[in-house]
Amino acid sequence: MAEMTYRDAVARGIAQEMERDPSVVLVGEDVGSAGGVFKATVGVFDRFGPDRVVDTPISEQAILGAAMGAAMTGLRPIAEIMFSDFFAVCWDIVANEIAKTRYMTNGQVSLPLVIRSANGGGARFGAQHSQSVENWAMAIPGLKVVAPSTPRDVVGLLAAAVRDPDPVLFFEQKSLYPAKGDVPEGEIVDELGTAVVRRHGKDATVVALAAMVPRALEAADRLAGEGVEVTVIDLRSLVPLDVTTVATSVTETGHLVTVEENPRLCGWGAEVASIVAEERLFDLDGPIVRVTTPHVPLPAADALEDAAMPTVARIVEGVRRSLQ
Amino acid sequence: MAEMTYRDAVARGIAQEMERDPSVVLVGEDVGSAGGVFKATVGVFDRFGPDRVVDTPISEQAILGAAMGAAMTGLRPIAEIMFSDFFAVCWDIVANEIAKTRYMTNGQVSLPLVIRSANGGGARFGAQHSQSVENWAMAIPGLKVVAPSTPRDVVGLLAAAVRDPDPVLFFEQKSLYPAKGDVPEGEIVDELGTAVVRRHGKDATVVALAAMVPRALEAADRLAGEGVEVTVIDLRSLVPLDVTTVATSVTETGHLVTVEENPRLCGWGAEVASIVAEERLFDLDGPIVRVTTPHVPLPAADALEDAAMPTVARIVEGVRRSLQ
Amino acid sequence: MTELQDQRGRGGPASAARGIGTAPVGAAPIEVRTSIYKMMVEMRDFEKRAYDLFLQGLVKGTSHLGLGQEAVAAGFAAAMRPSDYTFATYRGHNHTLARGAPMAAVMAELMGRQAGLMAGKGGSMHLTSVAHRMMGSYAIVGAHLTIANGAAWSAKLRGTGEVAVCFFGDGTTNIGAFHEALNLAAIWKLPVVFVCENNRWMEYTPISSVTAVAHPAADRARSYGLDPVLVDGNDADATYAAASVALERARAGAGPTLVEAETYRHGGHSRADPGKYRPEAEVQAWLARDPIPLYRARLAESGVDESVLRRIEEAAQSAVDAASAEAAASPPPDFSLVEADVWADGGSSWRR
Amino acid sequence: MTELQDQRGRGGPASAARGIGTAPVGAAPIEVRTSIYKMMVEMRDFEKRAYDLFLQGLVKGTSHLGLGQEAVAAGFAAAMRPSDYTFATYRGHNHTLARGAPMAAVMAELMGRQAGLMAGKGGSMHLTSVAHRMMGSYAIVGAHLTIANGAAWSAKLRGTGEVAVCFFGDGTTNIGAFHEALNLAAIWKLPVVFVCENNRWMEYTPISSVTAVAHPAADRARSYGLDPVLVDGNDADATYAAASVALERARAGAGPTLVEAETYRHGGHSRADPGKYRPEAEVQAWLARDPIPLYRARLAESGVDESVLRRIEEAAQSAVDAASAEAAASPPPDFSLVEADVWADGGSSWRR
Ligand SMILES: Cc1ncc(C[n+]2csc(CCOP(=O)(O)OP(=O)(O)O)c2C)c(N)n1
Ligand SMILES: Cc1ncc(C[n+]2csc(CCOP(=O)(O)OP(=O)(O)O)c2C)c(N)n1
Ligand SMILES: [Mg+2]
Ligand SMILES: [Mg+2]
Repeated sequence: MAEMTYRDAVARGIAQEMERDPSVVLVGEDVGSAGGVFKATVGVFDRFGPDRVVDTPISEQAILGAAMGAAMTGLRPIAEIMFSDFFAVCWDIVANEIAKTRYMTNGQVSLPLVIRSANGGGARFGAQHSQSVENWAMAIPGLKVVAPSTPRDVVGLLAAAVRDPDPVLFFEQKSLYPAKGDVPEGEIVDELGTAVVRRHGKDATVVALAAMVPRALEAADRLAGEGVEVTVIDLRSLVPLDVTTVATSVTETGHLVTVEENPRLCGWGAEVASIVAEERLFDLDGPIVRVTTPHVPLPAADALEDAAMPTVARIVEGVRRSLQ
Repeated sequence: MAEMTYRDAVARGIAQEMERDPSVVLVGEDVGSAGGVFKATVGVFDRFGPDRVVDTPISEQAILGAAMGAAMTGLRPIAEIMFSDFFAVCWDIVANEIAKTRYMTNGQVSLPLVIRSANGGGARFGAQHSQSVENWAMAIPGLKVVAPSTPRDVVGLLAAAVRDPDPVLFFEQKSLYPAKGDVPEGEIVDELGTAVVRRHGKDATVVALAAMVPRALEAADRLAGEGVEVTVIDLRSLVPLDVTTVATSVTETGHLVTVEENPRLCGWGAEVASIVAEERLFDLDGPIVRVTTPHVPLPAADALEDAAMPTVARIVEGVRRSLQ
Repeated sequence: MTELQDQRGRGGPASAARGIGTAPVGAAPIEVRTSIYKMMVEMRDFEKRAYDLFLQGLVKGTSHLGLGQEAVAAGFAAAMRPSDYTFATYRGHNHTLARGAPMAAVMAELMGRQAGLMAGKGGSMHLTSVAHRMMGSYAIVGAHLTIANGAAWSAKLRGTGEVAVCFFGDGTTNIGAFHEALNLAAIWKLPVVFVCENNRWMEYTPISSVTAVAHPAADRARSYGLDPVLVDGNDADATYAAASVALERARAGAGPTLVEAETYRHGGHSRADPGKYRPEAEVQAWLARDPIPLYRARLAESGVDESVLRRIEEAAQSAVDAASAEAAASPPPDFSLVEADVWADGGSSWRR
Repeated sequence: MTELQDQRGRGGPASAARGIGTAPVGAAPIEVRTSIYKMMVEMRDFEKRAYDLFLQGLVKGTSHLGLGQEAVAAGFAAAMRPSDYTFATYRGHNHTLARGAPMAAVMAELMGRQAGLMAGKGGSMHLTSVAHRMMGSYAIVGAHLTIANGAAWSAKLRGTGEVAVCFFGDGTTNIGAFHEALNLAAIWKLPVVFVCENNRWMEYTPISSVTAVAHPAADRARSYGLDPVLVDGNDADATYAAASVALERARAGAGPTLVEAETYRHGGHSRADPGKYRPEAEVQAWLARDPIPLYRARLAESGVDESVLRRIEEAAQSAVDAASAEAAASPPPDFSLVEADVWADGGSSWRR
């Protein structure tokens, strides 16, 4: 068991899979000798060389098209889109091609590929480099969507994503890169579509993802001080979505609060809320509360960005509102 | 009062606004002398000429970039993206540039522009020409999102969109182009963000949009035969969203069913459901039911496409489920 | 004046690859040429039948016929190895047939039947037959150029000698993905051949009115460090020759080729479009250069017996008849397919 | 061999626009040239201060400095009319200052303060001052080339004689939007000038390793029917001259120009990046060609008195000191701004 950063866990996860399977390749802007702009692929190039770790021009459509064509024909690419905001320049390849090809071809084409991307706010980068866009991906049939919150999960879920026969969008939360956590020695392979209960409490269910998990846990601590015990569920993956874990918990607590970095409208919290409102309505003892970034582009200034993203105080307030 | 098709109403709405305001221009692929691939801009070129009605190459980013730059500097462009699926090739301009610029510049830049696009399924065009993507737009802060269901609303809401000082995505539902309806003579200007109750009933609230409105009305007819009276709300616009009309109705009926062409996950129905589950939970007497396209890309074959999209039967069944 | 025009004036490099009007030196062996003729006749008969069936309401949705452009698909297919990959657009019937996909399955796909190449799930615009290395027809302009690169990249890494051949239209040269794909192919020296079928029209807009250069593909080759290659797309011997050179170059590790094949679609853009926006004289001039009678005459000149040509033509007719009957006899696809094959496990569940 | 290199060899058209090493004929009047010097010195001092403040934790987030590239921004700004539009990238401090945006507001924006040019809502990567026709800094590569077209299109339709000038990096030439924007500008003959600041590096990857041609912009001009224009981006007289020609051409209705200005960033890509991936010899060679001392010497040679130059330098220092102090004195923006100005009504409500 070694402590390592979320950032280093990315490189470890990639290396674990490239070591195991020679068909795994890594491709993206500055992923090679530079080790990635977030230093999340440091050492991979030195270990696996320029045939398997490939720097590209600023051509996101070409990067993902290459990954797709390679996945169709025997490779298992891991492609990097540097900031998840840039999915907008290559969304056609993701949403119209990669997501739909197996279905349209009646199962003839398999696309075992992973697209990693740095997601979310907190770095004062402004509205075009700070979005949390995992909801964009969730809205597209044919994509699996993963967003780990701990270094250990980074390794295990990345391995699961690489081994998965379907395309997986793997969101690395920017604000978590420096976060540290224990990661066991040896190979780690996790399972997609499994949420984890990070804390158990009988009063309310708080569902969170990625950087919102530590915040929800902090809010849970604060609430415990007031005598309110909440369950905190780390979804870890949006597709597949572990509805069972969420619904079972809501049945126990009677209250649901979702915490998401997505701006309000059509964030993933809406989907979770709508499932519970359909399947567990009569178990609810209070309104379903969604804590989100307001429906605004993220501002750059530190004071404003901190105020825009879901804070511990707003999560606490959300739980209280659901309990009233 | 003349009967006209939804398709012809588009051309009429555009002409009404171009006549009124010389700064309105129309730009897109084949929108000029060809009158658009859906024949929705027929006659506009002849009337307003090649300076104001401009054909473009297949360069969606360049089209929307041009619209944006022109809107920044004194024009009010109406840009066409031929099929809404193609938003994926220019999503950067829409989601990262057009949507965010006013905010990022602290209000310095206004973007009075409209982007029209043919949306949705039913034409057996397959997965890349049939998507309903109004939920993609709703998820992006800074965009207004409109989707009319009748020829009259096409004219009135298009006029409102053109006159609006903010960017509006205007979704024309492909399957409605041949639909006919009465349109009054003279100028029509509607208001964004106002839903319309198309039918009133006390047993359940059905919220629909665009092509799902006539289907919901058909379902309401069928249900009336069983003695179930439903309210059918035509949302007409997703942003702004007329929460008041929806919430008021749910308080009256105690039941909510949303009907959307979007594939299941993170469709706009989820947002509406989550709002009601937060703000009117205690008014609900049954589960909130969402009728959607399943979370699959649309198949091309007529038999399969018809089965995939929300049918009258599935809407009826959805209302029954919510009433149980 | 564009550079390409320059070079022509000087008889520069581009001219060598041109073959307009005459069969280039070193034409293919006669068996290959008769097989090209067979392919072209089959494509022609198939497309005409598809059009009839569309008018009868049996072919659903939309379809984009390759009538008039057969010499591109046939010339390239004849030059390709079975292990090479094809990537095509929504105007992909010719290319799909050329790689050997069964005619009945293609017709059934257009009709939305269970027996369709993809059981009706893709439709006319997405014909795919991985078994024949027909890696898909792509309906959104531009994307598949980048995807073809991926297959080529994979072939290169796996060291298989496979080449990816990617067909697209003149209109496609103005979208961003074209630029990204060409640059990447060039810098990675990928074994890929890009074939622009320049039929002079986007949907209803002439390419010349929206393109800054006269030859939308060839005049841009230099931007990617490539030599311009312009070929008579209505001459199957010329396309075969250009294909052979480009495939050889790719296999030798010398990287991509961008070929512009000048051709014309005989009909409208899609469905029942009569194509009336096109000047009548232009249409007539190109009909007079119909690749099929042209090639028939050339084969006859080269000594192929009239009876052989007839047999090919009759066989094609019978094949199309049989395929149409077989397709029409197939039931609609089973409803269970709606929720099948989103994932590799065969299903579409998003929850657990 | 690329075409451009060809032309150089033959002393063709591209050479005329080059001005490497010497001031081109018809240099600007001396007042313009001293104003260029003033701009460059202000930019340099501003950027150095921004870097210091970043290291002190006062400049937040990220910033991409224009150190070393001043001659491009200054030469162009000096040639532009006040009514012309500027579009820049995240590396846009120089361009923003060059158009006259107040230094204190720019510095306050970098620091995330209320007094910022956009009250902290945009940050370093999005500097915008519509009052100065600085129409924005764009942080996602490529998009703003298409947006600049829009301003040019609007100017053309409105008949105002305004020109849009759009700056971007070498790396940007490989993204799809570049291609779409250039083609559209050419076919619509838009009054727009595209300026590629070729500093030889993307972030950490040399442009030469990912680009199919030697000159990422100039070698692609022909694809858009344009003449290649290559200019010494470290020589402000040369950039001024190239700007004047291009602006004149745009105003005359002759359409766009694509200029490639060869230059170098003295520092790393962003923030505290030391830029160590670059060969030391390359860095040294370019530092030796620092545009500012070069221009200073040239002005001195041209007879500008040392005292004048000194005054300019001292004034710049004082201006930066004052601006930094003013910015640092500004409070953080009011929280109410988070939900302000999504819409023209000043608010962000999505419901009613
Ligand atoms: C990104 C995108 N924009 C627009 C379209 C609509 N569209 C379909 S075919 C076509 C014309 C394509 O022209 P070309 O590339 O010359 O091919 P051709 O149809 O002539 O074979 C257009 C504009 C599309 N499919 N994708
Ligand atoms: C579409 C997109 N891809 C990637 C990036 C990340 N990125 C920011 S700057 C940069 C390098 C740009 O290089 P260049 O165009 O040469 O400009 P320079 O930074 O040298 O001024 C990259 C890759 C981005 N901002 N946008
Ligand atoms: Mg064409
Ligand atoms: Mg650069």
